[in-house]
Amino acid sequence: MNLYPFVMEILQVLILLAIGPVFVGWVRVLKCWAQGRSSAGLLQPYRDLRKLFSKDVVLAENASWIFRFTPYLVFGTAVLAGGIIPILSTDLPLAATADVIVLVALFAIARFFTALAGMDIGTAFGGMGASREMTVASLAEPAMLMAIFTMSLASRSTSLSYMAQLVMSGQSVLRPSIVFALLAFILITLAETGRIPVDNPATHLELTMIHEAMILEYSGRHLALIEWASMMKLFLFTALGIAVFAPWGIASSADLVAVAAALLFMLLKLGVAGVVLVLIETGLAKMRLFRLTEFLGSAFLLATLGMLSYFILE
Amino acid sequence: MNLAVAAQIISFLAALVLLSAFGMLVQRRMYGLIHLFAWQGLFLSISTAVVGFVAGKHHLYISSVLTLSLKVVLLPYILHVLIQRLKIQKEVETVVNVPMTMLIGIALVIFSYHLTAPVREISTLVTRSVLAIALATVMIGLLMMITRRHAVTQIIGFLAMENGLFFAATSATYGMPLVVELGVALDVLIAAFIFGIFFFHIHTTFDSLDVEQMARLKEGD
Amino acid sequence: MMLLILLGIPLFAAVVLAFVGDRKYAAEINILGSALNFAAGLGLAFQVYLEGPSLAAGKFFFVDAFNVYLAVLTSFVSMTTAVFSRRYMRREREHGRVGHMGMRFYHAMFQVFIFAMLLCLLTNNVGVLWIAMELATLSTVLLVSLYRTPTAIEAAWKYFILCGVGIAQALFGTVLLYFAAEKVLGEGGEALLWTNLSLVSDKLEPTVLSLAFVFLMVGYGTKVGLVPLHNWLPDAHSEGPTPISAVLSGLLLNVALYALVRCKVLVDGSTGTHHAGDIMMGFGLLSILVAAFSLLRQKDIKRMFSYSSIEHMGIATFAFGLGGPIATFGGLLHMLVHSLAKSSIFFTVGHASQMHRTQEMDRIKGLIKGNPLVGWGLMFGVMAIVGMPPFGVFTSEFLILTATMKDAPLLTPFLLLGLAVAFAALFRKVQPMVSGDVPSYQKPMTVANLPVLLHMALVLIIGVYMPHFLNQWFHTAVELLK
Amino acid sequence: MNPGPIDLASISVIILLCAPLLVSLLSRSQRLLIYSGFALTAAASLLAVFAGAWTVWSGETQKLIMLIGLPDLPFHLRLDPLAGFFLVVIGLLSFFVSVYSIGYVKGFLGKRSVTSLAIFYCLFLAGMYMVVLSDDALIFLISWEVMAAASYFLVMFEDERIENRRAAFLYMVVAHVGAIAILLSFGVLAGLATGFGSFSGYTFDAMRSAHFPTEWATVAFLLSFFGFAAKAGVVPLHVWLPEAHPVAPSNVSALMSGVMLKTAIYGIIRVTFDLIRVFPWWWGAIVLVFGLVSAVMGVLYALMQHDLKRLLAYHSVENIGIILIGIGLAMIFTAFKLPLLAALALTAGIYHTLNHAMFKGLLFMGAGAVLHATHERNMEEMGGLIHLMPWTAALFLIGCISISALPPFNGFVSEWLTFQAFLLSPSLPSPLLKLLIPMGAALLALTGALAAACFVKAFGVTFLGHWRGHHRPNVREADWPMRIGMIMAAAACLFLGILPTLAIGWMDAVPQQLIGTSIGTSAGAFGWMWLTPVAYQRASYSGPIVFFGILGIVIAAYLLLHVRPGAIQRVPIWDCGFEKIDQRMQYNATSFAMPIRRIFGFLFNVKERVRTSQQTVHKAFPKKLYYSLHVRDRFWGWLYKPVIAASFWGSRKVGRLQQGRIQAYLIYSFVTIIVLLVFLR
Repeated sequence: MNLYPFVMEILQVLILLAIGPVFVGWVRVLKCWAQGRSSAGLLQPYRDLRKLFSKDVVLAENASWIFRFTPYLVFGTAVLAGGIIPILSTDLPLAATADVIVLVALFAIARFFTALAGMDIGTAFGGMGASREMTVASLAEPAMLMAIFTMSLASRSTSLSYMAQLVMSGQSVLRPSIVFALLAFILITLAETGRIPVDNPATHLELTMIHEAMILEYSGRHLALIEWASMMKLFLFTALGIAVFAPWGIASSADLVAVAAALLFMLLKLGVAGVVLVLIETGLAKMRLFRLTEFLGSAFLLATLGMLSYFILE
Repeated sequence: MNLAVAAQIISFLAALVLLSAFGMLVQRRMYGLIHLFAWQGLFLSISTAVVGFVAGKHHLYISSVLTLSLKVVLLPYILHVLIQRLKIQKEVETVVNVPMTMLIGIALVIFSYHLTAPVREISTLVTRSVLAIALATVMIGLLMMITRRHAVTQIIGFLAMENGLFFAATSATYGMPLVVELGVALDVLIAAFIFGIFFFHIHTTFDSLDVEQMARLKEGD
Repeated sequence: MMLLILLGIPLFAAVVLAFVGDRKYAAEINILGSALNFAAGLGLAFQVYLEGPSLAAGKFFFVDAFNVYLAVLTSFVSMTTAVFSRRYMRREREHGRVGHMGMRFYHAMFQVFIFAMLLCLLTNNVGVLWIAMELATLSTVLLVSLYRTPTAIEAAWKYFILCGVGIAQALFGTVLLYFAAEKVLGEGGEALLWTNLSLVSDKLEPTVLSLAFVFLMVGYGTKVGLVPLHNWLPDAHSEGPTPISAVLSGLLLNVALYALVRCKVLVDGSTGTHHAGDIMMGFGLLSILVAAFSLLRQKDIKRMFSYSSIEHMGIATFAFGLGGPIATFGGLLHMLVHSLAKSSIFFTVGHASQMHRTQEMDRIKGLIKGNPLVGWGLMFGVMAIVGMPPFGVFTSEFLILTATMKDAPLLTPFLLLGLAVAFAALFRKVQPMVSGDVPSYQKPMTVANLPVLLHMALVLIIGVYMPHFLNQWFHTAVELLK
Repeated sequence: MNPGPIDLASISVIILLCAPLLVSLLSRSQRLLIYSGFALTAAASLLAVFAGAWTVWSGETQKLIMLIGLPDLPFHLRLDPLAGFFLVVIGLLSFFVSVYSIGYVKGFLGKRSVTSLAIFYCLFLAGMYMVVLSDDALIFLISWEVMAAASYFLVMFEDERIENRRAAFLYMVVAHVGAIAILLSFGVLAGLATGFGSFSGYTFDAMRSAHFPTEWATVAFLLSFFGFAAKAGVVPLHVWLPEAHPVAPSNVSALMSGVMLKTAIYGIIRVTFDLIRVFPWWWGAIVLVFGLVSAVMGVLYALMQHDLKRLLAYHSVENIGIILIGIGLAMIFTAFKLPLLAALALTAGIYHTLNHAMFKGLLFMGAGAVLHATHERNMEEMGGLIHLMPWTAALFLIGCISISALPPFNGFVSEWLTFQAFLLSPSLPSPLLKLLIPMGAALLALTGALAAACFVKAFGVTFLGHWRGHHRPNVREADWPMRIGMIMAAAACLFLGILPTLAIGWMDAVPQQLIGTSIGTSAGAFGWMWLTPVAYQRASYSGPIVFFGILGIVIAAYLLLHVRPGAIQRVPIWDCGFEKIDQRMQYNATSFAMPIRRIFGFLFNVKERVRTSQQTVHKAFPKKLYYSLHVRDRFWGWLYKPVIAASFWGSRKVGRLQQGRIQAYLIYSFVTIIVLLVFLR
């Protein structure tokens, strides 16, 4: 048997672990530039993580096993997802493990446990964060599914690698349905990864934070794992978008040149994605919680429009 | 005598029966009612006898005698005694809206005539036209029970209905089988005793025989 | 022969009880008489089962598949009622609601009533049928007013007058029937014999018979308690002593319906149309609906169950009106199971109201805890009567409803409405009575549990396993009533 | 003759029917009664499971005609794969619950006699088995109503409480009305099968072999769907369900929610796919729409509850909706002659039926354990139970994950299959459906996400945080029988989630029987590890890898991070410098659901009142604030109230007839005669 796919698999996971923090660093750097501040450099996230890992854990009195189990689970789902999404190559042994829907569900279980952990310690903050997080998620889900549905219409499949291959094989050039789906996907990504305007990862202001409120009581390696996982999550969603909407360059054949090219392409695309993200984040302001219905509603609308235009125009 | 005469006699008696029925419908005083009732019974028994004679049905004589003894003698007597006992001979009952009642009665006569027309078509008996009268008598008896509010009058109305029925039984169809007529008579007799008992119960419980008071049992709101 | 014994026993018992009816052992005599009567009934049934229909006393009495099961049913229920009334009436007497004369009268009249009903069922002569029916009325009138309370007397009076008037109409109908019959069969007793009439029914004059049927319908319909001729029924059934209510609801209504159905067969045979059936269906449906909605606001327990009797008579009438093998089968079955279930309900109701010294449903509580037999008996009785499986009432309603769905689908919504409302109404009232804790004023008492158990067992068995001979009778009856 | 599955099944039914006798004999010694009675039901259930599994495995059909019943219509029994499958569903959960009951029912000892509970429990199980076994209209309805009546008495068990009586009554009425509707629909079918010349038309065989004109078939379908929907608690007929299920003893509510509702699903499948067989596509559309509405409304109302068992009951409404979605899609695909897709959708539906039975049973058992320990159903008074009852907490959590459709547990697989069925809808010929059905998919996604939110709330408020109540009862962990019951259910959830390929391959016979094709071959094409419903290129899922992958990574990470022993110090929670923080300040069920209540408020009947106490120094600083919130089910006001009012109005009107004056009565009969005579002329 040829080891190539397994090598690829491991390579992907390593890239995920490695580049996740860098990507976040890249976004921060861009942001600093955009806001005219001087940045801490691309590798600052690494330093943060190292600091956290070396610290001791301080645990609330009545934190149960759920509170301690959650960080590992969140981390685990992120890593597993990294093994499934075609980042470098579409020819992965684990690719068949999950299609898009399962992938979404993987992130959902991570969210589920994070919310439970938020309620575990019994502060008002944790509950508040959990409640808001689940609300946002429940609003994002339908839009997410419509986007997936539209894509699977074009590429008669929900299996990621096949979607990617179909788009790459080029018979789907610029289609209105895919454009709409892409827009919807971007909005949803903002919501899922807790970026402005839905949530602000940088704030610890009581009334605005969502994700941060849940993990407020975490410290030490637990916090490190969660932070790392969320960095990977941002990376993964970007990679997901790339794999579905702009997979050009992802290697499908087994030769190192292609893989190297794929790596290059990926970095390029990530850079662009970071720019887009920063443009959005600097352009918009954090929304009130109850305006999110409009935000995610419009995401749903876009996805539906994509679906309709597929049936009507194509 | 020949059939024609007999038919005339019977029709005449029928007319008298009907007349007495109407009389009862508007009669206010107790005694008057009872007498009218007795008269009706008398006409009934005579006509029965005539029919029996004409048709040569001898068991009709028996039923005629039965009628005479029951409807003319016994029942009026019982009623009489009851009225004496209950000391209500003086009572005069108000009959609401006599002309209206009369009109309804006449309408009933017409109706029953119209109703029994087909029967008259197919019947071959001399007495066939009597059926309408009988039915009318029954209906008028019922009407009387509806319009009156005194227990005794209701009973008399009831008995008048029975008369109508009997009339139908004897005249319209030369008499039912004897056993049936005997049975009917027996039932009437028992009924007589029962309402006799009832009058006392009602009178003792409600100290009057006005059935209007007996409206306790209803679906209250 | 058996038949004459069956008729003779109650008469004899009546005569005896008329003299000793107030003694201590009167109740036992009553039970004995009814038991013998039931034995005779079984004998008759056996005879019919072996030899098929037969005549007796010349052609005066006859027994066929239709009336034999009703006769047996009548003798059976009268026996169980006698057993029940032993304790019940003793208790009533202790409460001083009835005196010596009352007891004598009660026992004698009870037997006379049984006799009248059996005569109704077994006579071959349509005229005598009428007489017996009147006799049955008269014999119960004074039983209804046994307690001498104003309401009792009022109820009895209404019963007397309304049924008298109704039955008078029936007589007129009978006269017309005879009028038509004598054309074909010649004069005399022969012309009123059912066995002869049924043979020549197609030769009878249709116009006369359809006229006659109107009067028979109104007449016997009054006794069946069909809306709008029903008004006497709730009063009479709720004011009399409970054993009488049981036999009135359980048996008399059946007998009246029996008479009606017999007449309907003749009329159908002669007219060849379905008019009679339509009329019966109309009455039945009206009765179901009115009774169901009346059930909803009852306060008096016995009154409520008498309304439910109206409803069920409506169902049976509707079934016979609908015709067809399945519906008729259902109708026959319904008469049987309803009378069993309803009488057992009245037994439990009697005990319940004696335990609480009231018929007000709001004051009756905690029966299951207070007296399991009465409580569960009432509960299951009601479940049976509202047509819950596995009780027999369900089977009959099942057959009737499905048949309706086939033959008159447009009527099913009304049936559905009626049954649903009746169900809700009964459960709404019964549930609080059986459940909950025992109220302070509830007096424990020894109850006659044999009748209830016997009836419920029978209803249950018929529901899941109908014996073969019964099935056979029903089928012959269905053939008869075509 | 060697005994076949159907003999085993009927034996288990007979055992259950005879058990009440034994129970009533033992009513003297209650403890013995509990052990023997529930052991007996457990044994009978196992027998039924075995029979059902055997039938589905072999895929063959057996019939049995009993000696009882009407002489012309003896009871027909039939055990085909469909019946076998539901037999397994019912039997499996009732086995778990019977074991659980041994522990749970002991809680009543000394308080009240449990004889009636045991008796009706047996009858209830017997009724459910007979429903799926019966093969003619009469026995079907008899067992249907026996089931209803038995469960009615079980709901009534603690009958001194007024709400029990009210709920039981409501339940009974709805159930019975539904039963009459089903009866009528059988009437239509039987009448069309063979006229009413004979009784043979009532057998299902006659109906199968008959051909029905569309309009009559539609009448039959609508009637039966109404009846079954009333039983399954489909919106808007669902109102009785959240009343009745919570007040019953918890082992019974587990059975009612877990499997009794499924008998209605069975009925729908049986009538449409097996008896009528040929139907237009819009029947499926009806089922689909009702399913969607039930799913969304069910979960939204569930979010508003703070009574744990009520919440679970509303989730039954939701899950029944999801099952109906699958069935509706299957009907649409069948009508459009797309058997493969129909098989997929149907498999999704029945697989969710099985899964829901497992996790809803588990959840109700957990709720029962909590109730048993705290005597409290209101979540606002709970919290922190995970420390006191770790077993129950862990097992309940598994139930929560499963019902929230999260991998790798079973709820996810069936919802995923349903999604796949949705995603295949573009292959339908009708353009309108192409456009509309995806919306349904979106609604399903919404449902799933809301369910997750709801169970974060349920688990978080009940088991996590601090105890919220004022007085803290001495809570003890559930005893072993209860735990074993729950553990088995949880194991089933995990198995069905990780190895769906085996389960689907097993239940293949059902779509094979009903539709003629099955997805077993394609679904298991790549071995037990990969579930590929239609084709490998289309979509795939591997439960084992997800489960063991996550597990492996978690363990690995844990070990890596613990090579260097890091001290963990426990400290009080951070109170933002505000010393007087107490457990009443935690988020509770109401506050958790607040954002969603705001967003979907228009769907509820919300009464929210804030009152400040009178003696306030300044209206800006009141001493006390009183907050009251009532969320009522709109359908009570929309559907039930009007019906009740109308019937009482009717009865008032009818009451006028009986107005007491004898003259009036005489007039009635007088008029009747006149009218009849006129009518006759």
